[in-house]
Amino acid sequence: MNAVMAILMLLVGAYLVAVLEGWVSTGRLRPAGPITSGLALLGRESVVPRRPDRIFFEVAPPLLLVAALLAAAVLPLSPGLIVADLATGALFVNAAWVYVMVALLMAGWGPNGAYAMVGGFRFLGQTVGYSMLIVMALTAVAMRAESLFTTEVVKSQAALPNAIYQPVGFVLFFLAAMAVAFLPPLDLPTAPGELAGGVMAEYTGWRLAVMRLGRAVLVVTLAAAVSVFYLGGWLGPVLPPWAWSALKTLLVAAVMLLLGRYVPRLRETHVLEWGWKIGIPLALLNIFYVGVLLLVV
Amino acid sequence: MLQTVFTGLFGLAAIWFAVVVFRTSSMVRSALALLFSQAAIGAMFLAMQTEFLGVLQLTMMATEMAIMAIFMVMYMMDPGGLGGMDMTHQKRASQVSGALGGLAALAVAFFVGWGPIAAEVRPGEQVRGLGLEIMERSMLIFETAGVTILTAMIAATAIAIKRRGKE
Amino acid sequence: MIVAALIILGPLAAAVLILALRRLAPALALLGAGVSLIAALFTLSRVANGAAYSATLPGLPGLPLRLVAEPLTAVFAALVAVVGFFVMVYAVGYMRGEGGLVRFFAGMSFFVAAMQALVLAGDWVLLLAAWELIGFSSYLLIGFWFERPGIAPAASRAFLYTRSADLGLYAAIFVLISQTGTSEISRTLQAGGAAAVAAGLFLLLAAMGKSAQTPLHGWLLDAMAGPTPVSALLHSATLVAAGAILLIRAFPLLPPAVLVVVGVVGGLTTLVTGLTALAQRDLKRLLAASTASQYGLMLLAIGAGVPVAALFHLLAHAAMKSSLFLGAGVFQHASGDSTELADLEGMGRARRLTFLGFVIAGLALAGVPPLSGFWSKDAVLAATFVSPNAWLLAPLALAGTLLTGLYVGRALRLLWRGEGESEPVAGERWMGAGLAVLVVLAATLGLAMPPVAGLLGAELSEETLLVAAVGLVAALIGLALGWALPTGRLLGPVYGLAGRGFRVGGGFDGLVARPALGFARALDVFDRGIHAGVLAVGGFGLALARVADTMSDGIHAGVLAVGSASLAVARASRVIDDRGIDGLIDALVRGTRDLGARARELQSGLVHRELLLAAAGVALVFALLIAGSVGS
Amino acid sequence: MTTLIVALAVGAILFGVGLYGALSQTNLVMIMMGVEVILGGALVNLVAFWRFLHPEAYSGQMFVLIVMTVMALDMAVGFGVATGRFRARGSIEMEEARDLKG
Repeated sequence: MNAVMAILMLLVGAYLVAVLEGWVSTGRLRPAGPITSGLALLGRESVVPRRPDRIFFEVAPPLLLVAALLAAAVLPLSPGLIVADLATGALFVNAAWVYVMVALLMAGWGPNGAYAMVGGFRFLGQTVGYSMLIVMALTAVAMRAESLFTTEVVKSQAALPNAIYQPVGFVLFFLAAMAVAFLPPLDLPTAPGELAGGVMAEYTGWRLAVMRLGRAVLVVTLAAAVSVFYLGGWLGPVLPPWAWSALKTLLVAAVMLLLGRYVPRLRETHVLEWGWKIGIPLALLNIFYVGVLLLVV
Repeated sequence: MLQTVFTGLFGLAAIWFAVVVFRTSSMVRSALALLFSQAAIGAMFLAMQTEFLGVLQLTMMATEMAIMAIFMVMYMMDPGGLGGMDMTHQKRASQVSGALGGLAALAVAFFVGWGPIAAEVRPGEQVRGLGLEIMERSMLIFETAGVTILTAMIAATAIAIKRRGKE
Repeated sequence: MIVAALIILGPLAAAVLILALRRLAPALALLGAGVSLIAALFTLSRVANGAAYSATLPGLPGLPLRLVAEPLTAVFAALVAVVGFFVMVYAVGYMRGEGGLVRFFAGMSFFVAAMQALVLAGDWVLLLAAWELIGFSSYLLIGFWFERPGIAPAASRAFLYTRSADLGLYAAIFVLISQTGTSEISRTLQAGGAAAVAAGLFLLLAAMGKSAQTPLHGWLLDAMAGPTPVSALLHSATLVAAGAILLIRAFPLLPPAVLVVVGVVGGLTTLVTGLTALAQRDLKRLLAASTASQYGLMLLAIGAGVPVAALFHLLAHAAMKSSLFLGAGVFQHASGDSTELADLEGMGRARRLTFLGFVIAGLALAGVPPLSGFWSKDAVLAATFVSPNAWLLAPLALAGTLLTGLYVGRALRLLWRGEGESEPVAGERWMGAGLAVLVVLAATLGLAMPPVAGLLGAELSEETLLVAAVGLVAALIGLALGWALPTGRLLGPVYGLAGRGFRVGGGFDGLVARPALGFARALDVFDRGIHAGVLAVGGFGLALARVADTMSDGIHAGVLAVGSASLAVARASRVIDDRGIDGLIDALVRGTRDLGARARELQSGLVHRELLLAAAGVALVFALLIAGSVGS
Repeated sequence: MTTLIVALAVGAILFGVGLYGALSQTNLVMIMMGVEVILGGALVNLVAFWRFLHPEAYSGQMFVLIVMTVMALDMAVGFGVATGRFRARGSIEMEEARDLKG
């Protein structure tokens, strides 16, 4: 029951995200856009390029979707509404996101195309740096909650959400989440301008549809993670818990998408350099800062 | 019972992927096969109720092996395996020693009396227990490991970096 | 206890900071030495009020890192800190305008830190580590001007000589730990019986190497190649003192049989190196030989069973010898970087203030009242006169005193006579400040002796007017003769031999041959049982005593006897070198090379081949383990 | 009991496969993969021992962590060496590594 509810919510969220993304990138609000384009994709021929690595080519899109779904499984919508309340929830989310990288690597190598391969390898470099940031930011969060249970993390923010308690960690996590979801301005693996779609360049038809769906779900899970870890998840007055979760998640997703509309795409070197040289030291400082807050104050 | 089945299934997957690592001629495939082999090992951990280590194994090995794939592509003569080159040598010796080593370990696994089996572990306490272990009794070991990693990072960078003044 | 730890950590931090920052080296070194000095004096005052500390590394009580602040170690620490600080002050001036300041001051600070660790160590393992560290840092400092010819070999020689003698310390610690089951110094000192004899002899070997006792004194003269502040530090309070300090600390362990040997070695050294000092043509080498001679006197006192006298002489000697060296450094700069006595002629006239300090320290060394050397030497003499072996030790001590007077008189005469010209000296103020304080200490340290004795709770030997008078007369005769007569007349036929420092077997070859010989001899001793060995040593001492007896008939004859004896020893050792030992070593070398060639073939560079070998090796180990467990 | 045996058997077979791989492959990165498989087998054994024999002693899990560290180190240093070698010789084939001999 829980699982069905969660998947339903996710799909609704993904749909809304897709609408938002269309609006952000084209400027026209088309509530039925995802349905029409999805149907169109299913109707089109799904071309397989010459001499592909067939296994990778076929497995990559579902793996992307599955990884995103797995990450969603440990994020609570409300106190009771969680698919798997794992003792290592906060670490598990990250494990799931790492498989997004694996999926994109496969998608990049599989179709035997230059743009796709460049995109896949770019994403590898990007995620290695930024999943590090995610883990480090989550360390500080788990320190405050004294637990890796995602539900405990939410409960620990009853007095003050983490976004205010540890603003540095919040900003870092937010940006790292955008990098993991390859949202513009960090959409280097797909980079429509220079790589002509990158990892998605060689995919057509229903495979592309699955991939887009997976990406939308991924954005939703990341937004949900931001809301759970930093914005107090289901906590909030008046409205029922699930509504708060949904509201916060959608809000975060909207902000993420909007940022991409106004910021130009970054250079690969800059992305890596800032991640390693600025982000990671800051994340370490954040851990130290939270430690001081917890032990001294 | 269910635990045994799951452990066995994931174990079979781990072995299957490990064999694929050395059977395929595409280097990226072989790196990703290793990835899935290690991921299957992580899943075995989960099946054996060792939650934290399982998740850690899943995370770490995925990153590690993906990086390995990039290095394979960079340094191999034929990363796609399209030329069908034979990349093995001293075949007979390797087969014999691999088989002997595996059989010896199997024999140990089957013929040693392992003593009483612990019935239950509570996953919820593991994270806490491991944390206390790390921060109290094994702290020195853990710190040593940390320093060792740092040293290895610096050493590896120093080896790999381009010499100043050359070229 | 934190304060006591600061004694070590101050200079250590200074060394690290200097290396890290690479600037402000002199200031940082001074700061480190200053912190160490304050901490040492503070600790001394606390200990004087009856406190005694012992501390291990917090958190890891199992590790053998223990510091002990008890009266004895606190006095030593204060000594090292005082000398270290003022030498550092002097060095700021001395090194002005030299390159490599970072290396120099980092080395000096590290040297002081290592020495303090050795002094304060409460555990044999820590002591051993510090012992090696001072050897290493002295190697670095002696070889400071490594680009100049002859310096690098001198540094290596000093290092290798002391290193080979260090084997004695390893052996001694091994014996002690295996005997008592603990590495805590204070508890191992209660060992007795054959273990104490063996450990004592090994400790003596280690101390002989570090304190440059005959026949291992050759390196000390070469070690003069380093900068003068290094020599001052080396000779007064650190490297060379380590040997004497080791024996003083281990005194409760030493049984009478070993004490006799200690005394004989000390006496012999006093004579041999005293004569060497007389024949030197270089001021710093003269002072170096005199250092070995004075440490011989300390060993005499220990051998007589009164370590407190040795301690006093160590303290007084530290002040005197460091001021002598610092004065020599001033002369060296003033004469255009030469320490040849011929170049220094008349330098005393040109730089009267420095010469005054030099004279005071020199007279103190010779034992003229009321300077500190008189009191300490008097204590040593008194100790030898009342010891059970007075007939053996007292004449040696007297001869040492006489020789001290002789070479001090000679040095003063050479510096005073003749017309010298002085160049302006850079950094004179710093040098003067360091020198002045140490000279004052050299003059007045005699006053500190009763309180120190009270602090250590030790009894000095009964003072007798006779002993004091005899000592004073010997010193004055020596001074007068040294001032009046040229050395060639004094020494006669042994002059040339003494000039070369009575090297046995000659140079580096001896380095290889001597340990091998010594090892063979030690094995032999073990074969026959330790008791017999001790007896043999005793017999050797007796024979020496007879030589000493005849010596009192007339210095001239005695000196001649010693000279011809050492000539004979030298000849014999060279013959042994050429035939037996060389052949043995050759065979060893050939065997090792063959083995290496075989092993090299395995090392093909093919990683897969080596992995296969490794797998086979592991399999073999497992097979052996299984076979072993099945068999048992 | 069965689960323990199953896990140990998996570990043993992984060890055999990894040993074969490390010995038979011609280039450095593939040899490293063999070593990783061997270590993976070791990990399975360690976790099985911890879970079924001494779940109360967390030093077992600690050991697993250390082995994982070793795997990461193996990777880091191995890639460093591979990069250095590739720069110097243009190849990481071990058959061509006779110049490494001592």
